[in-house]
Amino acid sequence: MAIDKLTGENSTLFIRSEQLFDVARRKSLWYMGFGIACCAIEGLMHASGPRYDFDRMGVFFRASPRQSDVMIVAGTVNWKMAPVVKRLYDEMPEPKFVVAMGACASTGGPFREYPNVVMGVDKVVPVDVYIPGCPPRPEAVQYGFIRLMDKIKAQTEERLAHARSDSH
Amino acid sequence: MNIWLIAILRFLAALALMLVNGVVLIYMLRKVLGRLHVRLGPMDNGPWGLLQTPFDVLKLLSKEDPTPKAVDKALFWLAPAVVFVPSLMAYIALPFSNTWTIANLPLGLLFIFAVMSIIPLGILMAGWASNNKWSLLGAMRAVGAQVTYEVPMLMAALPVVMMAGSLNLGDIVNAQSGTVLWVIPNWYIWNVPAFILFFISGLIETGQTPFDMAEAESELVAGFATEYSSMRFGLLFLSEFSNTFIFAALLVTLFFGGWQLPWVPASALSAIGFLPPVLFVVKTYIVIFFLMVIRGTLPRVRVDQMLALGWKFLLPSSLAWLMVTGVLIKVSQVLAVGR
Amino acid sequence: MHTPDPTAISGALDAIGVSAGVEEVAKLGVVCRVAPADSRSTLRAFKEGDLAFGFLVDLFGVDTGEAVDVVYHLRSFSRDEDVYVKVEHEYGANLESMWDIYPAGLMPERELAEMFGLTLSGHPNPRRLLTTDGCPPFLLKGSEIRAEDEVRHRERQVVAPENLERTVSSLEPEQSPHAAPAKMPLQEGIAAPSAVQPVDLPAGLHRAPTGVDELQTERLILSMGPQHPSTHGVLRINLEIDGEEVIGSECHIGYLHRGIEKLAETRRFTALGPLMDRGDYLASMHAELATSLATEQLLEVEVPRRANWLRVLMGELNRISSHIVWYGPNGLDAGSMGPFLYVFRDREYMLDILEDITGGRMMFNYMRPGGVLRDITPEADGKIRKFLKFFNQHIDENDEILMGNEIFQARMKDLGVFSKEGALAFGLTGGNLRASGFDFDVRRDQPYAAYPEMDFEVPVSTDGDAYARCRVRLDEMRQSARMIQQCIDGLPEGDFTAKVAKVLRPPAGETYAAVESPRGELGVHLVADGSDSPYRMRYRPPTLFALQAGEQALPGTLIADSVVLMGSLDFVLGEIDR
Amino acid sequence: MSRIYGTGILKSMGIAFKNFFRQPITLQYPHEKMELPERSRGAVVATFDDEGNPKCRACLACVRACPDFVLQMDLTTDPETKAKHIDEFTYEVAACMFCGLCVETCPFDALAMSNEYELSRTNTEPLQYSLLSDVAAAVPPKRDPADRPAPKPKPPAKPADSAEPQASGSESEGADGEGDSNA
Repeated sequence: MAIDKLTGENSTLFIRSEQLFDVARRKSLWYMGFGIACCAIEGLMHASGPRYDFDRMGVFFRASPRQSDVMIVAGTVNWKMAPVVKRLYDEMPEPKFVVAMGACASTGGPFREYPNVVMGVDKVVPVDVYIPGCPPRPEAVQYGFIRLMDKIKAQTEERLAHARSDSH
Repeated sequence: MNIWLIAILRFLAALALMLVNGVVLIYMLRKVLGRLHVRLGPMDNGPWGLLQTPFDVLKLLSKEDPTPKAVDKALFWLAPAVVFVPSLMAYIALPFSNTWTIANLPLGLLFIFAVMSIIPLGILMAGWASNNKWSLLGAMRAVGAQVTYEVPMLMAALPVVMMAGSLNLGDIVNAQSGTVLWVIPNWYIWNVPAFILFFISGLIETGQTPFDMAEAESELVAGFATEYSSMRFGLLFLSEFSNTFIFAALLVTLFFGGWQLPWVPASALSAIGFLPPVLFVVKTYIVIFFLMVIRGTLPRVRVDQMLALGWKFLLPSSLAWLMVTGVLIKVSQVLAVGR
Repeated sequence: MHTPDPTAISGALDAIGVSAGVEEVAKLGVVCRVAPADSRSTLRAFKEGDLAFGFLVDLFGVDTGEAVDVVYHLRSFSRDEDVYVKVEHEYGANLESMWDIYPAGLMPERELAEMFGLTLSGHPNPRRLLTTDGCPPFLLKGSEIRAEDEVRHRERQVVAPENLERTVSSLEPEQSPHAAPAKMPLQEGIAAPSAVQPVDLPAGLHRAPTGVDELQTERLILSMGPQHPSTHGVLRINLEIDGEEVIGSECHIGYLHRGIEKLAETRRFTALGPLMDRGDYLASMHAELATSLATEQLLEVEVPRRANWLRVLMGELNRISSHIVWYGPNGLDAGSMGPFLYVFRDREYMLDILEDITGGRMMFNYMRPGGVLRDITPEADGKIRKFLKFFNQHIDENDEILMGNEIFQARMKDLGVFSKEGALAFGLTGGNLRASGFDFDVRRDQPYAAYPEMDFEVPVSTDGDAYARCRVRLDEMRQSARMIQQCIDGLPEGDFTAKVAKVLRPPAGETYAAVESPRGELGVHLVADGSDSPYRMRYRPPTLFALQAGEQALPGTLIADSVVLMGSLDFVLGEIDR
Repeated sequence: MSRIYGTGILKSMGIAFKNFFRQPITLQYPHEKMELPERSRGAVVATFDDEGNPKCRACLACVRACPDFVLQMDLTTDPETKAKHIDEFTYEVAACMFCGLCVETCPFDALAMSNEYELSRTNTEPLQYSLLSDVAAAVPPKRDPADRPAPKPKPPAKPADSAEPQASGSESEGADGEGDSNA
């Protein structure tokens, strides 16, 4: 961030601003719905539907990968789809996260015996949170997002602890 | 204080007004759309989700801003500015009250239309420079729509100017004071065809549903803003909302009597210094609320249907209505002189 | 469904000098075996001759150990008869394309050639349909699936970079994947939307001088790719556009090919249910019902009356929830967010009911050969009555908010018009066919479960455009609500499942069972060899035929239209790619 | 048009406006949780009898019934007493499709579907966990010979050719009666 050029790596201003940006990063996760199969109906449509309403948590649907922070892989990834997943992941701007939603995206699920299916999307892109379920309930997806928010917080804390330890 | 300092202070006031407006409008949109769709809208971040938009803006600030390799760098970098600055400049002429305008321009209305016509240029630059088929299509649509509807929008505003007798927005508002037949406020909304024509062409001009072809999520991925990320996308997003505010403010000024309350004499209002601007903004937000109800319900019109609507219906009828109003005013003047 | 008499068929075939073995197979119907050389003349005789089998229900392959049996399942609606023409091809032989006789076979032929290692000739677009280069023919008995220890130790799988660059090349290699979309042969006959026709100029004005018309505009190949907000799943449409107008279109599918048919050959008969759920994941109840019906026909198990009534009740609940997931996003494609959320509000209550009875929200595993898994709970009974009360009020509201809206009508009216012949030629079934004026509904014409005891009308419209398809499906939702009311009131007593063994081993045989799923006739062609898993299970996807009809209807529309047209055909990629 | 052109649009906006005043049905998930119906299928859990030891008799019926190899049991059988000791009964939750087939085929009700759906894990946590680890398998209760049911009367001699479908004959097969495992 430009701020650390001004005030050096471990000044309180840098740490405070990093914490502020971390809270902002957690509280406004825009997801690029990558609805492949049945999980898309449950995880993207119902979760942003009237009863479970992702908008409450600041999670918002953006169609283009350029404007999204989280990629929800909702469905089975097979060999024809893997290059598309990889390319979309590369197109997303940097603080990006991947949520592997459902059994098929986490480990290949009910179709992992078939040679054309990739056994888990973590073979193609680094995954942050796995959500078991086939399809997981919308609450399970929201619980997955809460776990993702905690993970982002933990990452920033660990980075700042590293910065603080340098300063002493 | 010398002239330069005042100019900078007024500019900062306009910028602050625009940013605050953008933040409040984005929050209001998500809340109104939520309530319209039987759900809650932002709740978890801050009390009733009030901190949601600040968090969004902060996140957009902190995101990486990739410039794709195959992009025309200069235009790609300049486009958000060319879209953002005109909608900022349009704030200058808005009549918050007799004394509270940032600059009381004698040709306020003309200035706003002139400034608003630069935006399609910015959108074209954004769409074409990002070397993406989707944004090219979005940009072509936006230019096709907004250039077409400059003319009917202006023609629909002219009857009001003729009735008020001046292009200065402050005078237009003052001309609407008083009441007709003791009960009905003397607003220009009663000139209903002008209102309808102005409203429809204004919707197309600012890219509101049902005419949001430029940024049609369901067809062109994210319209002309497909390749933009982080704060550049923030600028485009913000300018779209400030266009809505300007359009609603114009509606209120031209047809709903600016900062005046229906049965309260203007002098009593301006006695309390800060009341007129507050009234003006509240009335604009009520109009924006109705725009949001439209945004949450109506489907999108196809591009060729919209252009057909523009050239075959809006333009001829707004010209015809301009003539009819002229005749009516002449007739009423002759009657007034006769009595 | 009567069975055609074999003597008439063998007589007609002898008339044209084709030696065919016509026999009556138990539980299936009349099978006519023909040599590959005269398969074309046989099919032409079946279609144009007095036999009048004008409808290709399905076209698929069965690997019989020493050769590939290509099965043409034909149907004559006038006489309500089915016939199966089986043509035996050697491994790796050449499959001659019959698209000029039955255009419905355009995509199934490509899939069959690719899955059974045959080469395709005479086809306008002989490309791989579902898999990428380097994939072996999966449905042959020889090709292996992953063994148990490879599946259990996931970390051993390593993704080689070249695996990520697999292309989809043609079955004849020279056509590059990024070439312009192949010209579909049947553009003219199918769709002529008037919206884009050059309007006739008023009198006195004549067209601009000819020089202006030869305006050379550069064509753009736009890939409405697997990740697009409104392709309803992972469908890639390669559009060739001139400005906003679509000139050529080609659908690339296979991004969700999970090998349901191949995995079914290793699953037990009870485990087929969960596998078939994930095919058409919006109407899983119907997919399960089709498999159970096929297994019951083989086992000759008699399903008790209460189980049949429960099957109708759950099927109709699932039909409404499936139409809802079509109606919401179709409104979203046209641009209006409102109806999408109002309609999903009703779907939330339906999923509560389904979860209360079956335990799952979308994947039920509820219908078993012999009946259903569990009985209806009293709370579910109360919930259904409460749901019906406000659903009837909401359905009129949701109908009015979108269908009554002039903008939506202007967007949907005379878009993607299918004539009755065009729809039949392309093998459309269900709502898409009834919107084009042909009144065929599996629930009424080939009744199964308790539908004979239900009283319901089948909505039909005649103008065949996108608006008619929406109108037909909305009326279907109202009919389903009526049927649910009848089911709840008249649920008969009795047990909810027949006595069936834990591990089913149906006797060797072959059968076909069809069900009216929300998207059309969903059929399961089951070949059993006496072991506890099916020898071959063919899953007839009604939406594959809708997709190829949509692909033909796209040229001539605008981009905004193409999105809404494909939405109105209501297809689900899980079922198309299987 | 039977109605004037614009009324459809105004009517649809009226309906939307009516919905504006309806009570939103949102369930604020982390704060309010929906209580699920009793049959709802969540994660698979082992069941225990009242003394607290598992009902599972390590008969591997569930491991064979699961179509996706989600369950895995490592057994050690004591050669002379034939007593089975379950070392590790791992359940790969991220691959399970929650279909309930294992719970149905288990003859001793040793498995059950809980209503647990909050199973998300970050990439540092393992995707499978063990249901039962290092515990003795339950032993079938000793049946004293007295109350063994009288042997069923021999069914009358069936005509030789009626190939009575094998399926409808044996429905109460015990778990060990299963023949080949189709893995």
